[in-house]
Amino acid sequence: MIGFEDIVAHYNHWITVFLMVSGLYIVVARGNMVKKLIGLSIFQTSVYLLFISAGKILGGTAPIISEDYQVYSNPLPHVLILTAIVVGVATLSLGLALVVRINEAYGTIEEDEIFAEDEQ
Amino acid sequence: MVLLTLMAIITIGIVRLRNLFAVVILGGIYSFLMASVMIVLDAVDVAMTEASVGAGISTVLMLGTLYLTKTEESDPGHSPLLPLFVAVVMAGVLVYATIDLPPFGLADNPVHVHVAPRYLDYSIEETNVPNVVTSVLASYRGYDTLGETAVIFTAGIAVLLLLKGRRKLKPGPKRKRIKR
Amino acid sequence: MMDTIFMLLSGALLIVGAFFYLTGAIGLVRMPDVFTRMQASGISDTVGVGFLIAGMIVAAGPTLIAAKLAIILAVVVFITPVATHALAQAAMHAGIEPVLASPRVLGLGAGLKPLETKPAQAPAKKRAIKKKAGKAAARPVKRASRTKAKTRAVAKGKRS
Amino acid sequence: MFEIATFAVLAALALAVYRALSGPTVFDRVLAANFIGTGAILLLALVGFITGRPEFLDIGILYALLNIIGTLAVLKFWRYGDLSHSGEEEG
Repeated sequence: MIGFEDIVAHYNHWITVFLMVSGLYIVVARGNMVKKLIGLSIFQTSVYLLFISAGKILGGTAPIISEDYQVYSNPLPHVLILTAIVVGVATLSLGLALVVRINEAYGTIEEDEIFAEDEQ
Repeated sequence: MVLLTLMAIITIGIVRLRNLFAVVILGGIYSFLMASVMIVLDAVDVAMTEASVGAGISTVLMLGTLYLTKTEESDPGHSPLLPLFVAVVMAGVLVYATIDLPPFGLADNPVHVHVAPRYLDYSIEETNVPNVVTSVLASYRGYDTLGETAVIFTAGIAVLLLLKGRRKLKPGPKRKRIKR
Repeated sequence: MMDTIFMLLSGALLIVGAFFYLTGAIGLVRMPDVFTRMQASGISDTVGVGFLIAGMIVAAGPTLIAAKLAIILAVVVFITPVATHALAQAAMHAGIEPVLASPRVLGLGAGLKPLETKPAQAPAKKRAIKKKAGKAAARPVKRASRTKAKTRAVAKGKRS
Repeated sequence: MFEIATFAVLAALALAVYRALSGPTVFDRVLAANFIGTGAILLLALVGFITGRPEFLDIGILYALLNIIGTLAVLKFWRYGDLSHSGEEEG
């Protein structure tokens, strides 16, 4: 049986799963390209959450060295996620530029209409 | 926990809304909440970056794109049942996988025993930077950061190339929207 | 002795600030339209934030932290009115009718939730003279005028 | 005391999220976003005091500035349909 401790121990993970699946759902089910990109960024954000919650130590503090504190959270996931965030915004801007170009070529940003136009 | 629940609610809103403009605003709110969660989880640097990137740059880029395209999403022509099914199955698999993960926040989790203590112990001595995140990012893993910068540079060039042809196609006084 | 006084003072300030902040948030949910909601969030952004940050300053004592908190307070106090003003201007520009300006507000028309607080009378009357009476319920008006504003904006964008 | 204030701010954030989700117009959502930005600043400061390390308030200043930038960008977009409009026509 799932007790309260189990819920606390895995709540972050479950929210991560929920966010990830929502992002996946948006990317798969929605035809609008801007919406797809937003779904993609939600997916990315869930990965950030997973890493950061792995790095947290209860009772610890932020990894800035000082004499007053002994326990620090793990700095390594923070570094990796910083890189991931910056790469994420690069991807996002590139995708948005592509959306702008697609809108010029086809006059729409809906997937179905683009397919219909291709078949003609 | 409350913040995380709020984030989940916001996500449901993002899934359901059709007006892309409102979705972009909700994305900004989502980024602020995410940054608060990261503050609570002790990742202050990440929170700062997430707030400025998510709530600042992303919002502005999305708005620029919406200006150049349109702000309403049309009704999807096909049924959402299959993607929903895929998503639910995926969620089941992932939740099953989380049971085996170590519990949240214990000091003897496998993540914390291997590399991080080395950085924490020797950072002051070797780099003289009190902020360990900075020292790892810029010193221990400097090549990583160099590669990251290369990625941003490439993306910026690609965006400029994509949008430059556009200006020739349609000559007009409009400036390019994506500012890097 | 002094520490106890400071602790009590900061606790009192914090609780007062929290109360006002929550009040503003409740107003944000309960108020009937954008303009009144702006006014409700104004309570949070001035009194609520002010008291909360004052409580934290008292708790922090005369340190660098207090200076940073004061800077945050100044930034919030100067910036929120600008944002709210821009918001109100944009909302008026988009053609949203203030609920208080519509004649339905006294009869509590079909599309409106009952008001929690008493509506301010003077601006309502002034606007009601300006706008013709007999507007339809809030929603369709908003929709139509918003699309109008959008086409206007697009035309303007083409022109400029 | 800090805990009580934190709970109040969290409850206020929840209410603002409700408004952002159900807000009938875009402006309600923008207002809620602004409110949540302010709430994030307060939460940052309060959490700093609770964990006994209130040194990260610089980030709060950053949040405040981002808040205004985001709000004004959205509103300018909505009003002029363009982010690079100088706003000369009608103030």
